[in-house]
Amino acid sequence: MIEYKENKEIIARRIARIFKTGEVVNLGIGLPTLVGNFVPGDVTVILQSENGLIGLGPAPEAGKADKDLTNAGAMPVTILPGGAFFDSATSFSIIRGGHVDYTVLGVLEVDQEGNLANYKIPGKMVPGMGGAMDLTTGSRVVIAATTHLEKSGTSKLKHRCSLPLTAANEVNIVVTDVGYFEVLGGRFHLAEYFPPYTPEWIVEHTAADIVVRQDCKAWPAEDGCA
Amino acid sequence: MIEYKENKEIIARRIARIFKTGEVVNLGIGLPTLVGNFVPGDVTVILQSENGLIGLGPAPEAGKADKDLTNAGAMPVTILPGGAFFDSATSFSIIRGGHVDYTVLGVLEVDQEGNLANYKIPGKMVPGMGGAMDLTTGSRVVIAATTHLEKSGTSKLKHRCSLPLTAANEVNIVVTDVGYFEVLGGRFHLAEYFPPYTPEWIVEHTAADIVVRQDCKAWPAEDGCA
Amino acid sequence: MIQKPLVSAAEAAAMIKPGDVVQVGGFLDCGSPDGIISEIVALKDKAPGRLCLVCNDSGVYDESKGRASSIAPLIKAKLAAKIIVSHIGTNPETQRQMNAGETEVVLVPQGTLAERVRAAGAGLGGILTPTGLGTEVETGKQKLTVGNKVYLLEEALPGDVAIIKAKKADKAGNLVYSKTARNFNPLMATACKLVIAEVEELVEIGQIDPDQVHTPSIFVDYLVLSGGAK
Amino acid sequence: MIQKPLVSAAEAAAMIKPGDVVQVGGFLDCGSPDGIISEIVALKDKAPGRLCLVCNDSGVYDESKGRASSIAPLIKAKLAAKIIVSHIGTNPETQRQMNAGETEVVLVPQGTLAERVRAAGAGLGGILTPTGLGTEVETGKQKLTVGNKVYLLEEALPGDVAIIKAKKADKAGNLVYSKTARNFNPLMATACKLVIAEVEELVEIGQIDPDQVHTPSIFVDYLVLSGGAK
Repeated sequence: MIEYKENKEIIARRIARIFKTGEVVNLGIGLPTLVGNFVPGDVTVILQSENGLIGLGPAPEAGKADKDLTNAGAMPVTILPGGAFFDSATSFSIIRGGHVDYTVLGVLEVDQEGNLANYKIPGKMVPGMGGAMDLTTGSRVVIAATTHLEKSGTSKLKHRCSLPLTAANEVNIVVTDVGYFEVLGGRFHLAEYFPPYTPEWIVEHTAADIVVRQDCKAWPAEDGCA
Repeated sequence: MIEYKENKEIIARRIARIFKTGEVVNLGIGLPTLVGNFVPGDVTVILQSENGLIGLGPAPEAGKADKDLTNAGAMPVTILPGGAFFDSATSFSIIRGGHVDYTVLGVLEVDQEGNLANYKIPGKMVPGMGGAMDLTTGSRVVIAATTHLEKSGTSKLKHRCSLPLTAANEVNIVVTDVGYFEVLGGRFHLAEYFPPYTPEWIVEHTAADIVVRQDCKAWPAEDGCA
Repeated sequence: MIQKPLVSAAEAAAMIKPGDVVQVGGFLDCGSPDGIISEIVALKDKAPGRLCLVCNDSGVYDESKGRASSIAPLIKAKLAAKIIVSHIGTNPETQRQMNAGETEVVLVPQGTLAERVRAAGAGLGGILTPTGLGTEVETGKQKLTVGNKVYLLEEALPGDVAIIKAKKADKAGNLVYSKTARNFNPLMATACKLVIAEVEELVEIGQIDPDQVHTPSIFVDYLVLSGGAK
Repeated sequence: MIQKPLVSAAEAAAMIKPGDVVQVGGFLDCGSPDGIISEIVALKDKAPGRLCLVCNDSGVYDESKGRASSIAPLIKAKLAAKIIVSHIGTNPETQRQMNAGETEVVLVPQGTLAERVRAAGAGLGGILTPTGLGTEVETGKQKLTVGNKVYLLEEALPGDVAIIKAKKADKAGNLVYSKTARNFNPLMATACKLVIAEVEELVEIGQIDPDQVHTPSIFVDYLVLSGGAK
């Protein structure tokens, strides 16, 4: 029997393999931010941060933080040579105008229609949507990054979101700690499973309709290739 | 008998007296450009040029023209210390957003409803509106600068424009070479007459309804004060 | 160019009137006019009544660490009757006031907020954006189709007063921002009747390259030097 | 940052396809990509078919002085099937072609043209502007009321190719413009699928202050050096 154990790192590792050199990526706050740590050394992605910069670099060395240079989560960051700063209207022109290839977001719920909820639990918690609605509308590919199950054991992948939506029919890819899904035609299509989880386990533990693709395979591959 | 003789300089001189220090002014191509030469030395106006600068300075010295620094009429200009350059969207944000106090435009026709035509004579000549429609819409005060009569003797001030409009009900002040008019309630109100012309002559030679204001006076004043 | 008046943060704070819509620059901890904000809070007793605040977010507020950035001190002091922001997740006091019915909170997608402020500054009535379609954001808004795509009509959002933060100003009021402290500041500078810029450094007219001005001087009415010196 | 390909003006010209909507930066004589424009004209025989040109104006054309700036050489060479501009008063050849029915001319108020191009780049469907109300410009357009004011709905104007001019680029494609040669160039850089920037000076990555970039590199696909050197 397979026991579920939350594993954020594998989510970040797998997402980091999606990008190709030259592509523009926006990483949301929290789990998505981890993705930046796992982009392969031979791939150069361009990170955009909606608070007003492109060419996001690593965190500054201790004591070198600049009060005027943060990411959208208020963490001190750096800018790479060739980066640029801009105001919020330009930042969202970049986003809404289709100049961002990928946006990676955390979710409260994501469903098989590509709907995503992550900004509001009515009466309980209302962080607000920040830039997430523009990012999901404007980015070429929307990637939801989430642990597969709640601590309670409930599936985060749903037939239909019950919370207020951040994005309607915008999610293209969902990566959890058990597999890699594409959202197509109102179904989650399982493209990769992450052992020890199996396609059967995933279908059983997901509260949504899943198509297991014919070419569905294990990741990382059994020969160790990632 | 008074004989009409075109006098562009008095138009420019009178308009130049309207502005107060700190006000932002856009001067159109042609006759309006002359206004810049007659602003009194103790008044500092800020000139905006819709092709992308504020703080327009005088023409450069001979041989000092910069190919990258022109006004909206493609003439070489300079920029004053404290001026700024910007793109065309920002330039018209300044204009449409209400940050220009006065726009001065030449006209083909101007009428007592405050309509102005200056971009098109159908079938004959179509220069285009350029920035004039935004300038008349956005500026706090729209000043039409025009000789009073055509070479043919026809009044440029009309009951109703017959040409396609550049601006509908936007003109506030008309200065010709015979007098200074305010446009109010569907009438031209003559505030000043420029001798040798008299209010009577002006009423007789204008194809529009004119109210001669009770306080209408000669300009320059007879004691020579301008 | 004309010089702009240099006033103290307290004098700037006193210019805000009861009920004003006040747009405040900044993004979480970064790029807010903290000196002016402190003085508005200090006015508390003769405070400008309750305001409508427009800001990217409601700041970072962490009582245990004594941390309160951006408009968080104004919210803590209960000076906001209404706030229009994209995010309140880092300020639990905003959420408390909202749930208690003490403060009205309007959540606007960040890019829509930026465009609505910009539209006000640009003399536009509004913009058509796809953002928010199919979500609660579309409630009560007009939908329009352009070229087979559906958009929401989002209206311009003007303000009475903008309090913004820049790195540097010349005495005419031309502004230059620093890094990500730019954010909403240049947009708000265009959208309000009265614009007060708090700056860290004041230089002579002519010392900023006109190609590198971020906010041209005509948008700015008053200057305040950060740190209290007038 | 990734380097952007440096191509010759002729190679850039050859990227334009028949029927493309081509947005061309510049304002009269100032700030157009003249090197690329020359090469499009030089392609004449195997020319890219007739284009739809979007530009502030149709350039300055004075046959007696051999003067032809901005898109005037393209119009002279009859490469424009349609032009969308705010002004044609300095190019009598445009007017002749228009009157002869050879070329379609759409006149758009300059500020509306700027906003329509910007809206395309910003992913907006359009904007509401008061400009043109009560004039022929409003013909066939939707009117909308916001806060008791009437506005025209003006739709976004995207393009296939932008050919723009900047003073300086770094090898990543970050652009800096010079003085009034900026005009429509940064707007068009955002609004087209393919963006080619002709620049006078090319510097290494890292040599442009990120606070002073006018057009961030991600908008730019190809660089051309003015004067022909590749």
